[in-house]
Amino acid sequence: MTAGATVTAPGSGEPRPWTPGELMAAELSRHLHDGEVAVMGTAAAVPQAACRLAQLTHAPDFWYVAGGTCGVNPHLAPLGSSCCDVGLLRADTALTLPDVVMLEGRGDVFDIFFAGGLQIDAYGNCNLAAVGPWQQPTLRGPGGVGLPFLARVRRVLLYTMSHTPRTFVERVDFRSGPGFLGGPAEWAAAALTGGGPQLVVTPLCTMAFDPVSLRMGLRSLHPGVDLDQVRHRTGFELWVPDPLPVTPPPSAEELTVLRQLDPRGILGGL
Amino acid sequence: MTAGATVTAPGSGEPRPWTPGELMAAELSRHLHDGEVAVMGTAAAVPQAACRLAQLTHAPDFWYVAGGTCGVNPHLAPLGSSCCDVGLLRADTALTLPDVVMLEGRGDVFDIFFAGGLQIDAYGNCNLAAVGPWQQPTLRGPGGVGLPFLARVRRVLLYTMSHTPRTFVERVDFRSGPGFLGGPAEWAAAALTGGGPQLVVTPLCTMAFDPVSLRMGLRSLHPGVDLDQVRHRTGFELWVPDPLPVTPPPSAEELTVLRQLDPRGILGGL
Amino acid sequence: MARFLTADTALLAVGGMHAHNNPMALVREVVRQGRRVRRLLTSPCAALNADLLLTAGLVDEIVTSYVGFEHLGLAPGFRRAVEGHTVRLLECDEAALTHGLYAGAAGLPFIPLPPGLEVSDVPGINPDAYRPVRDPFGDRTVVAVPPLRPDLAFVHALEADAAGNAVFGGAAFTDRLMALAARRVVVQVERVVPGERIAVHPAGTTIPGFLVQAVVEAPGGCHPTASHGAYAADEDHLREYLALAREPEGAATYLRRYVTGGSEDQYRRTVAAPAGAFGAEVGR
Amino acid sequence: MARFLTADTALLAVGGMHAHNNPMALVREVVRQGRRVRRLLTSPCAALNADLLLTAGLVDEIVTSYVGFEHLGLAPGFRRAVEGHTVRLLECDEAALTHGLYAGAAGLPFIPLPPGLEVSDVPGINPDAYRPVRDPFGDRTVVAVPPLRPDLAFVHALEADAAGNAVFGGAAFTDRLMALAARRVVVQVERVVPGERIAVHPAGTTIPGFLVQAVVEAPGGCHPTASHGAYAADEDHLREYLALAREPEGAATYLRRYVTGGSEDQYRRTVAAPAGAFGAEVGR
Repeated sequence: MTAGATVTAPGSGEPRPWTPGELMAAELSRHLHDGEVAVMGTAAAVPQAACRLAQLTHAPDFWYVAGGTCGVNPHLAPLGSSCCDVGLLRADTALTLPDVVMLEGRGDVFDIFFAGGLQIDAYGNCNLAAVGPWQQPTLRGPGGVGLPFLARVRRVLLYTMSHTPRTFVERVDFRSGPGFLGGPAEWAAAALTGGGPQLVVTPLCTMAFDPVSLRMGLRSLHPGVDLDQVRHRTGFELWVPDPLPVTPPPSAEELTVLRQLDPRGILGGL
Repeated sequence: MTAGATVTAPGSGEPRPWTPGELMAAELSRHLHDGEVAVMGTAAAVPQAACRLAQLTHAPDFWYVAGGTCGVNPHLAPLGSSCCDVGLLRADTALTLPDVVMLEGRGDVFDIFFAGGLQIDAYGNCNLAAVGPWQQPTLRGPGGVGLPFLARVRRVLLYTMSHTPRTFVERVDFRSGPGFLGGPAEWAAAALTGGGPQLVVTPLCTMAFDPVSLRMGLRSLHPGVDLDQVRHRTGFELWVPDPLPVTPPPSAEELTVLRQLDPRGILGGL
Repeated sequence: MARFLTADTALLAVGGMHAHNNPMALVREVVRQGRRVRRLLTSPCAALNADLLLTAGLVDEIVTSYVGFEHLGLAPGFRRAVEGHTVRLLECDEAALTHGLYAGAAGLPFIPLPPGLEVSDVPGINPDAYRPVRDPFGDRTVVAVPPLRPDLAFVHALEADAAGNAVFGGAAFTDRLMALAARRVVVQVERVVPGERIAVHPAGTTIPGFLVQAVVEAPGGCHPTASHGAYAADEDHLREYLALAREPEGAATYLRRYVTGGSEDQYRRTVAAPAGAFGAEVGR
Repeated sequence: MARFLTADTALLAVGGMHAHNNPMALVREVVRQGRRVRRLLTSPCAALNADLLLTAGLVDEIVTSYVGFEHLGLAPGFRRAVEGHTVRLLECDEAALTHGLYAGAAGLPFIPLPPGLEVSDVPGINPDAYRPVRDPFGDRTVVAVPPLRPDLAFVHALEADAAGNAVFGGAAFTDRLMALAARRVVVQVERVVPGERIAVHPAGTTIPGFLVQAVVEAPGGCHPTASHGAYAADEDHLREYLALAREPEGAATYLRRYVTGGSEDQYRRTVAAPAGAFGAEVGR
């Protein structure tokens, strides 16, 4: 992909192009609304930045909890790499981790859960446990932590830095976190209280789910990305809308805010 | 009863006789040992004073948790009347009330639970709920709060300021907190992990439980109290050891410590 | 109040423990507006928060493990209502209330109690709440209680910011858990403060604003109970209540004199403030 | 160590979450002494605390929901042990671990999970831990997990006093709950301080000393992970570990160079201190 909009680096006069991590944070932030409450877990620099960006631009009354340390509305002063940084307690207030685990189970507190996985399948199920059979894995992943709670949240926003056929598979080898399960029939039978996955943001594109088939398809291509590239790097057939929009690049305002939050350039290093 | 040992009130030169509350605190404190952990609930000025007295005299490594506020080893600076006083957080450290409720259930944390009741029966069962049938009470009490946890503590120390036939009954009308239940057969069948009641301290005497019959009897009479008086004011037959000792009055050291803890004279007003 | 304590409020929870941190400004407003409480849930030890509603005859059912005034005496409203069968008492123990709130906050379908608690007489008189369940990890039957999910919780905190982030001034009792379990939370505070002041408090002492529907600034609003970090209980006033509320006429006198006869602002100026409910900080 | 990690320690819990507050001084000592861990329990997200024990081949079984290094990569010891079947993995989710610790601390016989969690594949591969139970309050079957009662917990805190009262310097993660649930607790701290310093911390941030068997003063003892309130993670060292531990010879090199080749005192002087694990305070 090619980087599009630029912003002037403070004190240098040189414009710096936006990075995939910055675009993804900006794109996710546009889907966050006033009054909503989001939670996220491990390796969550992108959704943390997205949440804070939303608060500082269009959604001042949006809330987010950085699971792990459990700061509520961390000020990201500055953005860090780990969800357990003590700096996440520089925040409006704080919960404890057992509190957050409780509230994830309540099912009517958190509107949004940001999630990802080693594998994400066509129905938005996530796998962080094992590639290959669980008993005989070819790759043992770290484990799914709180991903089963995806069953109880209003909407799941998926993100990954890895848009490859190894990540985007027809069916996950292990279901750590539920998407639309095996499709419409199984999804209806499960009668979960959660709303399921809504969006998938990668360095290449933004994807969504068809309301009938519940399968993943394209919502927009990021600037400079072409459709064949995405098809080539996705392990299942994606539906494609016509016309197929281009994801708006980060605006100058978005980039300015993101770079204030992220002076270490963590989003650039992803 | 007559007050025995005296202590010189600071700054006055006048000796003040000990009060029943002070005697009870001193007597209870003698049954508290280094390494033990005690918990107590509502209206607990006497056991709080007993615990702090033990720490400041013979048992510096004794621990106590003042349930309600849940200070750990409150400094009683000074002793208050309510178990929920904010001053109980002037302490070595603090827990939360949900923590204490958890640990009461663990069953291997608290060695001692101080308890009492509107009624206490011959087997040490306590009633704080209702005098008369629960459905048609002649006196509705406040309720038993955490008294069911008596089933899970190593030893229960009972205390009451009211030694009357209305308090000490053959059988409680409602079992808020278990003593030895209906006696040896029921006690054995219940196979509780707790050790049951061990001691009962009142303004008149100290009582204990027979290891075979599990019924309450006399351990010692407080100074100046005679046996008939106790029998008259107890609603069931007490066993009586021979010889029947006299409870040692508070020593000068005990009284000095108690009065430093209790400058408001709460123990004197009970 | 009309916005919060609506007709579909099946379960109202009131925070505070003994005569401490009772959200009395909110409770008095319920009495002034004469709103019925279909089911009232208390902390393990309720005091005036529940008793005033009972004295006013506004409670259909109460879920509690204790209503009383500790060293000051029995609860006159509770006694009269239970002994006279004008309230339905759903008596619980502390474990059922606390673990029930945990289950409510965590979305658990039910929660079993530690073995041994079933030997008290409480489960037997409340079979709707205490039910046997097979322990799937042991060859035994244990007793379980349902989750407690208040539709509305009234909780007192010392301070909150404009976004609803609230902080306790001393013990949080079960009030914090109550706020985590309730569908809607109204927090009564001594004062609204800038957010920076809330931000310094550690995890475990605060309620996050996203759980809070409304913050009501009510200085002295716990009077005559204590407000941790602000003022002690007014025991003279509590004794006056206990003396008056013992008889129906006295109870009517108390309600007229201190609750229904004037607004909460008047109460604040004429009762709470002269009693010293502002100013003096107590505790750590 | 011999006094605490005894042969009858069926379940050892290690605190810390991701590369933060891992009680590494205690974990390294287990490795130095070559003590086997029959069953290891971690917080919802383990890192070097578990991976070093796995790299050293000392763990028979592990109960966890995650072992990894977050943004730094996968856990080499965990991968090799699980893929090579040298450890038995009892995989759980965060809810089972956290509610399981709650049940352990509270003496609950078991604890049911929120409905819906059973659609993940986790319960199916761990049927010993996830069992169906009839909801006595609803016409349905739900999934329950057992209480977690560690025989011994290793937890890091910032400071403790001589009586064992300990205080966290930032987030307590599930470590505080772990300490409440464990039969015995050993707390590793940056420094032992006078009791007055502990006494000012509010409820909810401390572990009371009566739960603590021993306090081990280990400045820099979390290195290379972060110690909240004291120092940040040493990511260069963690990357060196990840690079070396990928292959068995590298793993042996790491263990010899940093663990078994010298005492914890030497590690402190030659590895932790030069990396800046003392002095700089970070965080709020």
